[in-house]
Amino acid sequence: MSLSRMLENWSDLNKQDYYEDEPIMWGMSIDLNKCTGCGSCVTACYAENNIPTVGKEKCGSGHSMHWLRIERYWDEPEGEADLDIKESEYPERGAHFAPMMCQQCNHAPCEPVCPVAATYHTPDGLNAQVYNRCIGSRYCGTNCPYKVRYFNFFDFQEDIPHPLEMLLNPDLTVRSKGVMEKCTFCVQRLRSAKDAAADEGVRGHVADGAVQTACQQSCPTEAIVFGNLKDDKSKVSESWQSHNVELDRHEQFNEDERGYRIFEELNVEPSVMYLDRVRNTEA
Amino acid sequence: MRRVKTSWALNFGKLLFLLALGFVLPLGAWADDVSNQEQPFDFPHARHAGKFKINCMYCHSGARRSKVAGIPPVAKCIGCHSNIPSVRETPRIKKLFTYWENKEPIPWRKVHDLPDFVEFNHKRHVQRFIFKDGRSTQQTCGMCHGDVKTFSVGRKVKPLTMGWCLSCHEQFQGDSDIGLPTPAKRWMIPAAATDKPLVEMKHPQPAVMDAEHPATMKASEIKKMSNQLPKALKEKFVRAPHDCWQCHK
Amino acid sequence: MSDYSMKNDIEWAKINEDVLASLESPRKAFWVVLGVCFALVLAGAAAEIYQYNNGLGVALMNNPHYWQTYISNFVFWIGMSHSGTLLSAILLLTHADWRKPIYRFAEAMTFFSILTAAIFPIIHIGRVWDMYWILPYPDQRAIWPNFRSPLLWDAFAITTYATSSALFLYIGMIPDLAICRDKAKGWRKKLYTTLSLGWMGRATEWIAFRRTYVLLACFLVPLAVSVHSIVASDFAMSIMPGWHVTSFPPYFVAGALYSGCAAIITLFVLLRYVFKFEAYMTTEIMDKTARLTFAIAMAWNFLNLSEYASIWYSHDMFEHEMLIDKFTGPYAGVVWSMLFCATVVPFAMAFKKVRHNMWAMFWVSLFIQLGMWLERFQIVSPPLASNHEPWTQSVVWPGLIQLTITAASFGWFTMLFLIFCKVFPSVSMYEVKEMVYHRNKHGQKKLQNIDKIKDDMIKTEEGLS
Amino acid sequence: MSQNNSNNEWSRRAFIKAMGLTGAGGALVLSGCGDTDIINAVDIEVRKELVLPSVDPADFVRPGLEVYYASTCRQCPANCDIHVRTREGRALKIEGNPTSSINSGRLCAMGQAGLQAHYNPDRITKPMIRKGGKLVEVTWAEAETMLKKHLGKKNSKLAWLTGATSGHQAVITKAYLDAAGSKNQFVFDTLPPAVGFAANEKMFGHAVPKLDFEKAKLIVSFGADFLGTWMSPVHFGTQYGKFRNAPRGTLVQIEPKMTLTGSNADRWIAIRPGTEGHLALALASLLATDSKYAGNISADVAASLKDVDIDGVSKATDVSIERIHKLRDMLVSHSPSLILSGNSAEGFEHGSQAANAILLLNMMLGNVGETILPRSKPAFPDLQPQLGGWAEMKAFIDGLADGSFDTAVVYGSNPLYQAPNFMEAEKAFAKAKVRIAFSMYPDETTMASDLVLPVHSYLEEWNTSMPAYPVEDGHLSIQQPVMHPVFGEGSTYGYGNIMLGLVSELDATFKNWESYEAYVLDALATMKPALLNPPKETVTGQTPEEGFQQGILAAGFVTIKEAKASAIAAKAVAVDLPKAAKEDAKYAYHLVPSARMGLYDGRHANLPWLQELPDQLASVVWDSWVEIHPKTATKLGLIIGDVVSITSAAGSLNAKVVVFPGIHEGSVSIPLGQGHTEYGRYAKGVGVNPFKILTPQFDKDTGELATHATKVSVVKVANRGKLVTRAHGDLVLESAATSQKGREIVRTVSSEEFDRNEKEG
Repeated sequence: MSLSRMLENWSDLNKQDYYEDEPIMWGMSIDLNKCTGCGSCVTACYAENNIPTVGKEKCGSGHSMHWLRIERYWDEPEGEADLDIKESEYPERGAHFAPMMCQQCNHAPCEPVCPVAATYHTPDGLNAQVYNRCIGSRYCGTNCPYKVRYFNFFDFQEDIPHPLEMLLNPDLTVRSKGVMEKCTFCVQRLRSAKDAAADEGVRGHVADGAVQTACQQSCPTEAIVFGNLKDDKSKVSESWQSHNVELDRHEQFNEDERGYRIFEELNVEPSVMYLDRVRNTEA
Repeated sequence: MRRVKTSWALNFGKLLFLLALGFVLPLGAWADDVSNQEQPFDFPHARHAGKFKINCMYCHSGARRSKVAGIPPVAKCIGCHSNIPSVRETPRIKKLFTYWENKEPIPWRKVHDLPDFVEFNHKRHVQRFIFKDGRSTQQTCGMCHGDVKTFSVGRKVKPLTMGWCLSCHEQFQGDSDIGLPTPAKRWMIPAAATDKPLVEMKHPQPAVMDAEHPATMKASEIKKMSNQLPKALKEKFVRAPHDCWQCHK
Repeated sequence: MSDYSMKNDIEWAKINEDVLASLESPRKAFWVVLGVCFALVLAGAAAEIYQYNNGLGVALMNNPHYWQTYISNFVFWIGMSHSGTLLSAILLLTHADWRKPIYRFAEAMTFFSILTAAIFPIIHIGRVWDMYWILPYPDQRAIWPNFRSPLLWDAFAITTYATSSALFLYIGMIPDLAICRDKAKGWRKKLYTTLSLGWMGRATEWIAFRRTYVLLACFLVPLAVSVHSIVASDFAMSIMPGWHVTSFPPYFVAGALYSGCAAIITLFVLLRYVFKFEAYMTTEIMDKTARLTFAIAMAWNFLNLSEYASIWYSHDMFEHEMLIDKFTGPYAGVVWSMLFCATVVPFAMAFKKVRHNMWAMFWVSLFIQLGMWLERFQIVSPPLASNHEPWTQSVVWPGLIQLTITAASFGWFTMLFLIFCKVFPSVSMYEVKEMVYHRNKHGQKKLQNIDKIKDDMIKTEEGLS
Repeated sequence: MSQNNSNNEWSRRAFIKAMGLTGAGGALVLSGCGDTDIINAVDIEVRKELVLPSVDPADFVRPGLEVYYASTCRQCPANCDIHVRTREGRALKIEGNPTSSINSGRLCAMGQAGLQAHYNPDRITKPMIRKGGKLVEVTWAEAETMLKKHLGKKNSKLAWLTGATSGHQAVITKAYLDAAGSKNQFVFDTLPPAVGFAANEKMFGHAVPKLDFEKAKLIVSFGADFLGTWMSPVHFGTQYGKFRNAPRGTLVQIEPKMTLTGSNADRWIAIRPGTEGHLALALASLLATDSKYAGNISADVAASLKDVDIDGVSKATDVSIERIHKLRDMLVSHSPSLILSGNSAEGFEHGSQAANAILLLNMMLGNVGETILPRSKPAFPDLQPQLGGWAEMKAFIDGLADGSFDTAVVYGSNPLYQAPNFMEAEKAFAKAKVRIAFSMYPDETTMASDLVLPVHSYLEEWNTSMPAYPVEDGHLSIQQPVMHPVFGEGSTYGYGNIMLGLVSELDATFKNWESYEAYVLDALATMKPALLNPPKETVTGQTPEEGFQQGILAAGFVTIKEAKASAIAAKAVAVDLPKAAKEDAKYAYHLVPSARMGLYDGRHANLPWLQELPDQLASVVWDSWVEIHPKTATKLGLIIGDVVSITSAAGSLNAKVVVFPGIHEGSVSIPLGQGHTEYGRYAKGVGVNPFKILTPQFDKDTGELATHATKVSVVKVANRGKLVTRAHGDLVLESAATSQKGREIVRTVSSEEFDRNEKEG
């Protein structure tokens, strides 16, 4: 923004909801009743987003780059029904899987702290990460409560053995050392969907289902639903509505419903809703 | 005493000069190279686009369909040139046919080379300016590529820097434009004011199949098209995206 | 006016001699220490080059340990820089004239610690070559940095602070540089001639000098407080448990003064010993400094404990767990050593015997500095280790690269300081003379002479206005 | 890689853009190479980059626009239908084919990683011949001469081992062997449950009956890891998704080591390995007290169920009596249900009997015809999938060992890696006079061969195949090349093409086809009348043949018309289970070699994406490990990362411990897939191979190797080594890897509440 532009629109900069009029607000819903923790989404994400594999050594030193990881826990959170397994020495209710990727917070802690504004909020509700602007201060990473930002601690893609480099997706940048990266909700797909819609003459409206994220596309059980939260008819916003989850809340008051957002009490307004894992207590 | 003061001033001056030099020298290194690139052979844009008025998109057919305008496949050159015996024996055409016969691609050098983290979508710009606004092809392409019909070999004449891109994108983005359709005035209305076909067809034109080509599209149709848009979207219709992730991802 | 045990009969010429003696050709030991420091710097440079070429991963930082000793070193050195300002500016404004023999090296220390601190963001950052993007300047991209980011404030704060403390150091040194100029030969003559800006000691010059100096001091005091508050906001503005603490700015400022005072004590003892400045850096002054340090230590401890208390009574799940992990988790050793060094050890300064024993104070100050370094480390690392997301909680200790660069920063600082000591007078000659004058005033010696000068000054001032 | 589509052969090929998929693609730059350079530090740079235009591209191939090709995934025998996204002549992403009945647009991690199998840097690019004990690269001409010398003749002592095969690949292999006069065709694939197939065949008359998960209200799975590796994981995954919709089905998993499926069960029951059949029998006997259930099986079988000692079973299985009764009650109250028998129940000497006992439950509960559905008789039996098993592998090795075969040919299988030590496969293989490997990678078997022929990846060659678990009968998947061979024309060849060449040497009728492509397309064209809804011409001016061809290639599969399946004639078989095995003092622990979604049976160990995909439950990457129950670990004084020696009667190996709650106390588990001694940079020397220490025990009815019957001893040999658990580091706060620490990351509700909510919603 040029200086004159910025001065002209100074009031706009402080507007509460700068993107109120935008037609699109991407959101997701992940049904932990259906998620099996199989990991298709993880590999699909690697394939779609040019994520490097780093090898055993660097996995061990905590340098793996999986934008989407599946967390596996063995215990219930506090205050949950213990579902009748306390007496057993086995995890008889199975494991707890949580696919964890960037939650595209609407009050994102990562955004205000970036000194060069390499991460910012897009009009369609994403936390953008502009690689070529990033200087690698890693402030966003430390400030992310989900720890889903991944820093290129090495030049992982410097010499990919031929011909493995041929599978790199030309739609997005291959990141070099010193920049932060993270889940983008497959922004290259969103971009082309929006472009396709614009070609049809409808700017800003993408029909529900016209675009899928790579993880959603691969999920065998259809646990992941993705779409436009501002479109009342979209699957994802129906899911949010039916589970009484509202975006601008830090507490949902929906005791009977399954929908919740991880760490929403931090008031970061994540765009990803999770649905409770379900177990048959009778079994 | 006086001497001492001069010495200080001099030193300070030297320092300033060095600092300034430090800023200027790298700028020199970044300065744009607009010189001609060494190409396999010189393609005469002046003849094709200038003299024969061949539509840019006849050869660069990707421009309206894809992010990438594309260099025409060798087959496309041959398609015409096998029927133009008059120039068949010129050195350039001979070279062209050598490539064709060997089934080799022509190793053109890229002239408009954006950094790899920049994505410029030709299709959106072409759709917007040529098909929706009805500007002429050469004028539209020329916004970024210069007056190609006067060139022989293509060369880079616009800076193609981020600020340069933004100079347009800012002009047509903001909320301040909403309600006062300046861009619409500026870009749409002149085209829409006339109900004539928008492209003069003095010379035979290659057949462009697209129904919404300006040659076949009238102002009334453009108006009709824009009227079909929902109101909320119509206001944004003319908005240029102003979002880093539009071009960097 | 108290006496500070300083002899009343020090001749002004003797002061000049004593101080200028410190600028004379260094002894062998000087070269050895300088060599060691330089070797450390070289090792650090090698480590940095290795890290630059291979990526920050070689320093063993990872996800979630995006930040580690580079940031804690940065905070440490910035903190260190606060003492100089404190001694010079605050004590100047409060007319505590015992500062006079010790403020010069404290100010130098300030400046060099800022220089040291400023290196760390460069080492820390992923793409150094693009670091200038942090500064707002018009460019072809037509974009600005993010004014909401505390790191940007840091950039402003540090550059401002570095500039003004350098100015403060320099301006305060001008009369002394003139003295040096008059005595020096060879390249020193040229240097001092250039730097002393033609100082002749005229009354008008003194008036302008005093005004500038006090003005700068007024400017520096709030600046120093804001600089460390801004550094504190790097943490306090985040939402990490253990960082998101409202009391961080005063806590950081107190911590900064604390570690800075300790550093002053260390250098005090060393300079006094090496340059035989016993006549100027008296035990009385040490006593004052130690009392000040003790007071700051208590303030820091209070803020530290109140931070724990506010976390404990917040009933925030994340904060609680972080605090428990701090004291019982893998970094507990660091936290407990910090508490020992920075909370227990300073109580030694409650005893006069300790305060008056130079070498005891030396060791106490070293302990405090170690404690304060550990404090910076335990601010950065344990909260990252016990962050919100249990799946990513892990422990990382700084690797060889980080430790080498940390050591190099000490080498770098010492190197600069050593060179400073040999090039510039590390004790302010004219201010010490003033002290002597003040005391001599009671002894009624040379009084008239001085009064005459004073009259002249007043007259000239009137003439000017 | 240029987008040089100049090759005439190439441009003539009928590559058809998959219909129904759109999506604007785009390249950053014009270059046909795509542009994948590392991002640049300098803002404005002037690089003299080449732009290579196509010479004469197909009209749908445009720079910057993506083209999807329909093909078939060959990463496991499930053969999902895929769409491959290509741009500028490069395959970029594999996605599920949304119209497929198998995977309906979905694809698992292994399928996604097919790209890395295709672009693997360790692929063999030139034929190799053993000269002076070493494999040296030779020209194709030389290799062809040698190939013709050995295979261009009749030879009854020729033995041919392939991995799971089907479709025209199976047909042409068989055609060649028939022409060469050899009957020694063997098929070996590690994981398809051969014992279960045999039991199904015996009881239901179909080796792979159709299973209806959606209809089932309760699934009780005895070790069938249908979400991970069992038959068709993606299909069962889609089914599972629907099964979990309201009203929500209940899943009970009974197995010694928690599999991916087990981790999703409503109740996971740890059972002593080898006693699954006993538990099933106990349940059957409890059910048999009700004539409603006893009536579903023949009287003599029902009578044999009377004398089952529930107490004894409870002791033998380590499943409490209350639990057994509860299970019985659930089976009674949830109808229809579905009882599955999987690898960990079947991998014993009495495996077939255990499978029989488990399937008997289905019969008694009346699930047959409800959730277990019949198959039609295949119209083209030659195209049917051949999944093989350990018995065939053993026959192959035994034949080589005793000299009944002199020429060994291996394609798509890696016997030297998978064969346990006791089979002495290396020795037997070395005995053959000539060893020929058709192979993509330098795996163990390939590196022990005399002639190595580099073959195309499945993204480069023509083929047809049938899925191991067809959802609709007669599903024939078509595989087409989606790009030029990665290493250039003439570096690798399709297996089919080489086989066509070989068979036409011996059988002149095959000379009609100039290439395998022509053969496959011709075969499909002749099948047209036998197809359900064959595609018609879509574009004016097309001949019906062209339209048909375009149609089938765009669809990616065809469905063969088959006679309607008759009802299942289920036949109960009396179960004869041995008494529970007695304790063995020397080898006190059961070894569970567990397959996981990812490395599968070891064939995917050279794919970095899968190596780096953390194990779903243990979260280990790039390594092998031993899972030990916390109690057992305490008993043995082990903590995570300790190195233990696992010794069976057949061998020993060292691996690091992962203390893992989801395993029976008396068992230890080692994942399959690692421990390659060859197989390229990503696999070689990583981890250990549990196949090697399996002991010689075989299923009594089918002769399959009893993979789960090995008993081992566990001895600590070293303290904590470097084990990369969880993908992001091995330096873990004590409890962090397992506990949510009270934070609401995964919340759980009961299924009652779920059903109530869903109904309201």
